[in-house]
Parts: sequence; C-alpha cells; structure tokens
Amino acid sequence: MVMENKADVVIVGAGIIGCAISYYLSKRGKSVIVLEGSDNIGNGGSSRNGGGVRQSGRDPRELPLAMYGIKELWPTLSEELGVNCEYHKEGNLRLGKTPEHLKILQGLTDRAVACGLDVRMIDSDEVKEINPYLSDEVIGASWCPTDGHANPMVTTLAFYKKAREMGVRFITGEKVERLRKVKGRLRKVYTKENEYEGEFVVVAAGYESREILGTIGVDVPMHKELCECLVTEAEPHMFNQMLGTAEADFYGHQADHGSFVFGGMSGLELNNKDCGPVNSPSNAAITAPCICRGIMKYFPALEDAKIVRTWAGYLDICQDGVPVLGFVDEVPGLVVACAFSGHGFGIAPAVGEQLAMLIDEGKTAVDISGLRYGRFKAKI
Amino acid sequence: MNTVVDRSIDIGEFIAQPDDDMLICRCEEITKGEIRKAVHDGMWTLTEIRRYLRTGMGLCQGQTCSRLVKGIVARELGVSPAELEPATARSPMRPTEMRIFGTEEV
Amino acid sequence: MKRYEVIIVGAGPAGLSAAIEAAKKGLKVVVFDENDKPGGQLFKQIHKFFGSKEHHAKIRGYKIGEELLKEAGELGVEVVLNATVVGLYPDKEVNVRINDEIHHFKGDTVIIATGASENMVTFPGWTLPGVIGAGAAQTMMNIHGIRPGKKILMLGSGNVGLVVSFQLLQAGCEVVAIVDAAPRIGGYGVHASKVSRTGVPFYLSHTIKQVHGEDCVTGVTITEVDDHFAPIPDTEKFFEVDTVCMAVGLSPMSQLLKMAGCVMEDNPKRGGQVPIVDEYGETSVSGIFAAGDVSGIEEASSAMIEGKMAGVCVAEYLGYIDEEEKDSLLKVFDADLNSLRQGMFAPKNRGKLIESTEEGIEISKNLLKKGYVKDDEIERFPGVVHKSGVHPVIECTQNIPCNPCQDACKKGCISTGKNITYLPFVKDGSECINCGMCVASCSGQAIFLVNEDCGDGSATVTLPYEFFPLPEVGTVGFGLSRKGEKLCEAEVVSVKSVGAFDHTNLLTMKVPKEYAMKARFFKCS
Amino acid sequence: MSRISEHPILGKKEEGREVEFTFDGQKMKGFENEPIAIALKANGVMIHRYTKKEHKPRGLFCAIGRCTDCVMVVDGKPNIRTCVTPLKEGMVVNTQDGVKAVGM
Repeated sequence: MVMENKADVVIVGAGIIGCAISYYLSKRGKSVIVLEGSDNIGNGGSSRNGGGVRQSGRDPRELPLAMYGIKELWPTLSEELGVNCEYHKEGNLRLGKTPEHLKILQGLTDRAVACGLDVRMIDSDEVKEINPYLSDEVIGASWCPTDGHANPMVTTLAFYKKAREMGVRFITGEKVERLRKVKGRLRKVYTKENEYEGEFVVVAAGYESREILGTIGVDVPMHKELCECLVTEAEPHMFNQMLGTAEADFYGHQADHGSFVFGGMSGLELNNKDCGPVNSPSNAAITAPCICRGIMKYFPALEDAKIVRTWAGYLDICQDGVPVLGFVDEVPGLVVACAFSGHGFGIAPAVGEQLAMLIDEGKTAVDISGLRYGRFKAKI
Repeated sequence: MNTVVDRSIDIGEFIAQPDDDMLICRCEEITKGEIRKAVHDGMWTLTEIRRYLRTGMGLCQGQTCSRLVKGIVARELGVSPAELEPATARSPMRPTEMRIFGTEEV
Repeated sequence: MKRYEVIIVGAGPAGLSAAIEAAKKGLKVVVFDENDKPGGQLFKQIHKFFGSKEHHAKIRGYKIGEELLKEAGELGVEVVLNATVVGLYPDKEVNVRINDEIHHFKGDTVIIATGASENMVTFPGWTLPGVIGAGAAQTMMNIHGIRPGKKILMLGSGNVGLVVSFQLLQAGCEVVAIVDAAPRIGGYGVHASKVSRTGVPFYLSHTIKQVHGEDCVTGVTITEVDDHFAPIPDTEKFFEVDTVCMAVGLSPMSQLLKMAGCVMEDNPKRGGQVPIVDEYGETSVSGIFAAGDVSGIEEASSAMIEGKMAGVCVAEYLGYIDEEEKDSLLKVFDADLNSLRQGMFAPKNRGKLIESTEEGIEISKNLLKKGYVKDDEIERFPGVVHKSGVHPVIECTQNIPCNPCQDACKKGCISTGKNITYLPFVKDGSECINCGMCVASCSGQAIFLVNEDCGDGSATVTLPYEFFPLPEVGTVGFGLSRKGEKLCEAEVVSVKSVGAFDHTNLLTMKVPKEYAMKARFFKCS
Repeated sequence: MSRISEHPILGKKEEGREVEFTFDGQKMKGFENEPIAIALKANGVMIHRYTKKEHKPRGLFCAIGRCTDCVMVVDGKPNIRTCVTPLKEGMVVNTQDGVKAVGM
C-alpha cells in the first residue's frame, strides 16, 4: 500500500516542539505528518535537558509564553495526554553565595518583576526554610514559587503517544534533505527516498533546522553548544524545587523516582572539540566531574549520592538567546520553531498550542512578535 | 541504523498475556506487560522504551535486563532482536559517588 | 595528563595475554581492572583446560591465571586493581576510578578486554533470594570459599552449567538436577558424563515453571516443553531446593566500545553486541582494539590467543616491530586459534545437530539427552578396547580439540591420530604400566584404567576422583553406573594422590568382573 | 555451616582476621576484607533488601558487582553493593527498604 504523503501540515523534527505542535494541530482537526531524521522520537535536546519549567530568568520576549504555559497548560497536561509527566509546580530557587551573586540575582529579579512575574529575593533563613538541605554558605536566592519541573523524556513521548493515537503520522529515520516552494508557497519536503507535501511546513529540528532552512534561503543565526547532564541513583525524597545558581554552576531537581538530575557545562564548550553527531554526542571527559563540584558547593549532603549515568546534548543557541518562532513573511507556508537556546522544554506546550493556533487561525493568543524571524540586524 | 519507519503501521492490538506480570527490569521493577503495552503506545525503539518506562535506567544500568527487553520488544514488533539498536552506553560504567566523580587527577 | 602507549582494560585471560605480548616488544603497558584480584574469571575455573600444550591444556584455570600474572609482572606490566574504568572518551581518554579519585589517562592505543556478563531468563520467582547466576556460584565457592546453597538446581547444560555443577559437587553441595529447554546438552559430553556418573539427573526439553518461596527459594517446579518450547501439561516435577542457578549463556560486555564510538553490530553468533573488528581485533576507531569475550563469546583459551594478537598489533602500531615481524607472529597465533576452533563445538557448528564423529561413528543420542553414554553404545568408540591386564579405557566420544592424553602416556599407548580433534585410541601392542597419568591428565575425566578380569571373579576400575572426603583403602561402598545408579558392591583397593596428578586423585575400586565396563564411579555406603 | 573448610582442589582457604559487625542490630562475625555479602551468607542471611515499588525481597544474584541486587545500607549509606564491598570491623549493615534502611 502506498501511503499518501500529503497532509495539512508537515512537521520536520519529532522533538518535544514538533510533537506538541502535531498534537495541538490534530486537536484542531488538522492532518499532520511528522518527519524525524533519527531513529528515536525526541532524540535531541528534548530528552537531554534538565526538565525545568521556569519563568524566572527568562527574557521578556519569551516570558509571556512561559507564563501562559504554566498557567494554562502544564497543570492539566498529564491528564490530557494520559501519561504522568511528573510535573511539579513548587518553585525555583536560584542560589547565591556572595554579594556579587546576589547582585546578579537582583538584576534578574527586577526584570522579571517588571514583566509581572511573582519572583522575589529571599534571605538565607527563608532559603533554608524552603530547602533545608542546602549549604550554610548560601546567603540568599531569587525565589519564584510558580516555577517547577517535569520529566522531559516522558513529556515528549507523551505528546507523541497522544498525537499518534489521534492519527498523526510519525515517520522516523526520515532525514529531510531539502524544502521546496511550489507556485509561490513552501509545500514540499524531500528526504533521501521520499517527498512529502503540506499546506504548511513547520521546521522544528533543533540545531539541524539551520541546514534544512538553508535549502529555502532562510538563515537563523545560531550555533550549537554541548551541555551535559548527570543523574544519580534514587535517594530518599528531599525536595521538589527546581534549582539553579547565580553563576550557572549547575541546574536541576530531584525526580519523582528519587534520582537527582543535574545539568551544567565545563566552560570550555564554545571552542571544545566537536563531540560528534547531533543525535548522539559523546560526553567530554571533564564536564560531569565539573558539574559534580558545582553541585557539592551548594549541596554537600549529596556527596555520597552515586551517579549512574551522564549524557550530553547540543543546545541550539540563538544569536540573541531566545527562540525564533512563527511565520517567515518572505516564505509563505513556512513556520519556524527553533533556536530554543537551551530553554525550550518548559515552554514547549505553549509553543505547540500557540503555533497550532497560528497555523489554523493566522494569529496567536500570546504575543510572540518579539521572537519573529526578521528580528536580526547588524549592530550599527 | 537510520531506517525509515512509519509509526502508524498497524502492529495489531495489545492482547494481554498470562505472564504480563513477569518482572523484567529488576532494578526499576518494570513488567513484561508494561513493556509490551509501551510498544503499543508507539515506543518502538529500545531508547524510547527506556525513556518511557525507565527499563535499564536503574542502578545496574541495564546489565541484566537489556537483552530481555530487546527480546520482548522485537517479538511485539515482529522483527528480529538483532534489528533493534541497543540503547547508548553511558559513563560511568559503575555507580560512582559524586564526591569521587568530582575529584579528578588529570 | 599521564599517557601510556597502551592501556588495557580488563586483567582477564585476554587482557593479561595482550599485556605480556606488548611488554615483550618493549611497550609501556598498564592494565586496569575493577576487581581486587586480577585474572578475570580464570581464578574461578578450577577445572583442567582442554586443548594442546600451546593452549595450556590440562592446567587448571586458576593456575593459568597465576602463570599469566607472574609473566606480566616479570615483564614490568603495571596491573592496577580496584581500578574501575568509568568511561572511554574521545582521543582515547580513559577515566579510571582509583580509590576515591577519577584519574584521566590517555592511551596511544587502547585494548578493551572486559569480557562478558551473564544472560538471565525469567520465570515466576526469578527475583527471589536464592536464584543466582552460575558465575555467582563460582565466585562464592571458588573465590570466597562458601557454598551457594545445600540443594541446588542448575538451569543450563552448556559448558558453564556442566562445569559449575561439577564444582558445586566438589564444594559439597547437592545438585538435584540439570535442566535445559534445549533438546540436547549444549556442553561437552565428557563434562556431562562426569556429573552424570555421580548421580545427577539431566532434564532436557524442560524448563522452570516456577520457583517457590516467600522470602527465599524453597523449591522449584520444572515442566517438559515441546519443540516450540511450550510447556506440556501434566509433566511437572517438583524439587525441594534452596538455590536455583542459571547458566544460560553470556553476552559481551562491550559498553565501553560503544561509548567510544566504535561501530557495533548485533551478532548472535558472537553472543550479542560486539564491535566490528578486523581479524586481529582492531575496531573501527583507529588504535582501539578488542580481545576476548568482549568481541565474541568463546573460551578462555581463545581469549588468550586473541589477546596476544592485539598485543602484537599494538606493538606494530607504535613502531616497536615491523610489519614483517607482526605478520610472522600473527601467523603462529592464527594457527593456534584455528586448532582451537575445530571439532564439533567449533563456533561455526554452534546450534548444529551433529550426528556422527569425524571418524564416521554415530554419536551417542543418550549422551546428548541424558548426559551419559549407554553401556551398549560405548563399545563403538575407538578408545574403548578389551585386553587382558590393566589397560586404559578412553570414553571420549566427541571431536574436541584436545590431546593431553597422548602426551601423558610415557609408553605411547594413546594417540589421537593426525588431527587434534580425533577421538583418542589405544595403540595395538602397547603396554600399559598402570601409572595413571592418562587418567589424571584427561581434562574431561573420561579415561579409566580397567583390569577386566583379576582372576578371582573381580575386576578393578581406576577412576579420577576430585571430591572430599577421599575414601580410604578398604572402604566398602557402591560402584555406580555412568548414569550414577548403584550397580554393585565395590571396595576401594588403592588411592593415589601425587603432585603430577594435580589434585586429581586416582581411586581404584574392586567390583565383580561383570561390572568392569559398567561401573564408573565410587560411592561410600 | 556454609563455609567450605577444605576444598578438594583449592585446599584450605586463608582467611583474614575475624571481625565483628552488626546486621539489623544483631552482632555477627565474619572475616576482614571478605565481601560483606559472603559474611552475611555464612551467617545465614538471605534477604538484603526489599524493593521500592513491590516490596519484594532480594538477595545476592551476580556476586560480582554488576546486577546491584544485593545493595544494602552500610554505615548509614544506602545502595552499597555488598558483594564487592569488603567487610571491616564494626561495620553497621542494615537491610534496605526501597532506598532507606528498614525501619528508618
């Protein structure tokens, strides 16, 4: 049987963004084909990140999406998708140990407050009250009580599972090589063996979006950076907050399973040797030990927690640190959702829902105009 | 491997089997039935199964169960186990205390 | 960062052999092993190895381990124990946990010789305390000196299952049965026979239906299976046991190679996930080699040769020897490896039903199904002859690459012919002096010295005996058949234990002469 | 007694110093530097832990530090592989329940 390779929307990339868009489109009655270059759903950043569902520390341009998602979508997501995404909305602590740290945190806090976010600076006593396991050296933190975390691997696969049940056609191992306009509109997507056609084509392929978009003359200024995570054995339950530090030594949380998931970098990433393919980069030998030292500075109680696994993933870092989302005026039919710069997971449901709306209705409920493709200009 | 797989191909309904309650992943206590069900939920690769269910993500990192899980998934999909790519090997190869992992002699 | 010319991971037979060969050529070698003792699984192998002299035949595994360690030490190989390699990173960077630190090393070359891990099968109750791997049983009794249990059922009739069953008996445990879902015994017939003659029953085409117990194992029910491994109703058998031991195969422990980005394949013939290597073990990543079980499950004997090959290749890779020297060395190792890979258990014959020997003699079906050759079948094999006076009876009925028996006899009575796998026979006109060296040197414990007629209505049978307590001369007990059934009264008339026998005691029993060709074990009454 | 006093091939084993340790509050004896699991086995202990989800008993399985089924709480630290951790004088060994010591 030859399947019709046509749908209302063809999505390139089955990460959490592609899966979420496909689910919300399908809810709106659209037919969708999702093409994934690797063999696994959610193989890039979607399954390699630290699971933060944060608003604090966000750029004002993407903050509305983050706030919208946490208010409207995350609380009922597990129920909606029929899979426990392990979502916890129990706050984010960004920790500081020096006056310089507090200065950084104060700056972040001031900007967020200006955007209407409930975030404030707290002193060491209050930090200890929220999380008694932290080092006595912590002198303060920024505290956003409505932030939280979820399980990124499960959430990605939950979107996939639900979308698949609703009839979205997912094809893995189908690497997109070229996009093509037909009669004034981007319609066609070519892989090595096959071609696909849609009224809209969404490119949500992480860093690889750049090469794919290049085939239609669109360039998103981004680079890739290797970030690494580690996970410990299950430990007795300690806390439910998401954690970070002023100096970004590490970030992470304790999962429902009991294990701690922490991410971080060595500081050498920008010029580090290429660690291999986008879908299975190897760890750098020095990074996980560095993350461990970062954690122990704040969490001496975890020094005996045993690490069972480490992994690496590429961030698709945009020139200005926020994603590129939405229509590209010069190429009708094209929708871009990439360059999430390492904070795409938390906003993924909102991005999925809003881009589905954009495709269906031509407009969004949340203002994403600051994230449009055409924003990049020379400095002078 | 990168072979084109259409995830909407019909692999049949999930039919309960008498040994579905057999424990397969000893560390994370995942049963055969849960693994079979996950395949019908669309998890067709060992990597997806592992991320969805946590099989092989416990203390032993799949030393004991990876071969068993592979067999179950292959049977459910009607393919040979050799066709299924095993999940990636991750360091550290043995559980290692954070205190030790963070103490380096370069 | 500290750099070595070659870093070897795993101090088992392959790793140590590689280290020795590389060090001989002048390389600076380090071997890391996560265990507190080197030798890998060799120190658990207390049986005598098969093969020929070059393969350390008739030497017990743990002694081979001692020899390898001594040689490596003399050559200046640095063996670092309690050193867990936690990762193999780009640029051949090896992270090793030593004591409470992670050490970073680089290797110009890396040889991965991490061996294998045990496979498991599932059945209700398989997670109960008391269900253990065969490797665990070996570790407990042969390394730590403790019995895994009192009454044990063994699942798996491959060489591991058979050898470990025998070791359990030696440790003083009771083995209630050896069970395998396959229709035929997977390991060497001689290994099966030495277990069988002590009275352990074999249940082929059987599987475990359930292991019983609340807190730990109290019993096990097995059931017969049909050709499709489906249980046959009403064939259940119950055994009261405290331990169930699983010996259902091994898988290469190749995770480090996968992490290093070596191209891997799933190859059932090699036992699972293995690196794709050239004929001398180099992987797709230049300078990373694999040797031993990690690149395909075989025997310790072949692992040692593969290790030597990798050692020589590394020496050439780093310019210590030229290509010509490498090729001439590899040619010798190739020949050794080939001679090991002969016979009916060769890798190429895995899974095949072989019905007759290379000499054209029909294989004993009972041996494959029940673990022993029947009285009426044994006569057709060339080692079984009848003569007056004491003479060897060689109950070796399958073609395996092994020939210590022919070297053992100073009188030249025994020969395997031109091929190492041929069945040994007793030469015409040869004169047995009853020295017993053939009995003690047979790794399969398949040689007996028999005097079929002592002139007083009795016969004597001398058999290898590796159990405690050792019966004393004058002890009266029973002669057991090849199946382990009581045949007749028997009296111990001689017990010989000399250094050259290497712990294989020679027990001679006197039996009524009609049992001369039937009684093959002695049991105290 | 499950210790093999004399083995037909390996002879008599050289044991370390006899040391005392406690298992779930009970005093026991073993040999210094042998794996904790072996000392427990010699004392007849089969159950090392109860699992987190199903609360099922587990014990020694692979005996070489791979399967991690034999983990216990040793000197207050959970998930210690008792089959490869050497016994020391005065060690406090507890049956593990999920990720904690039983009764904690």
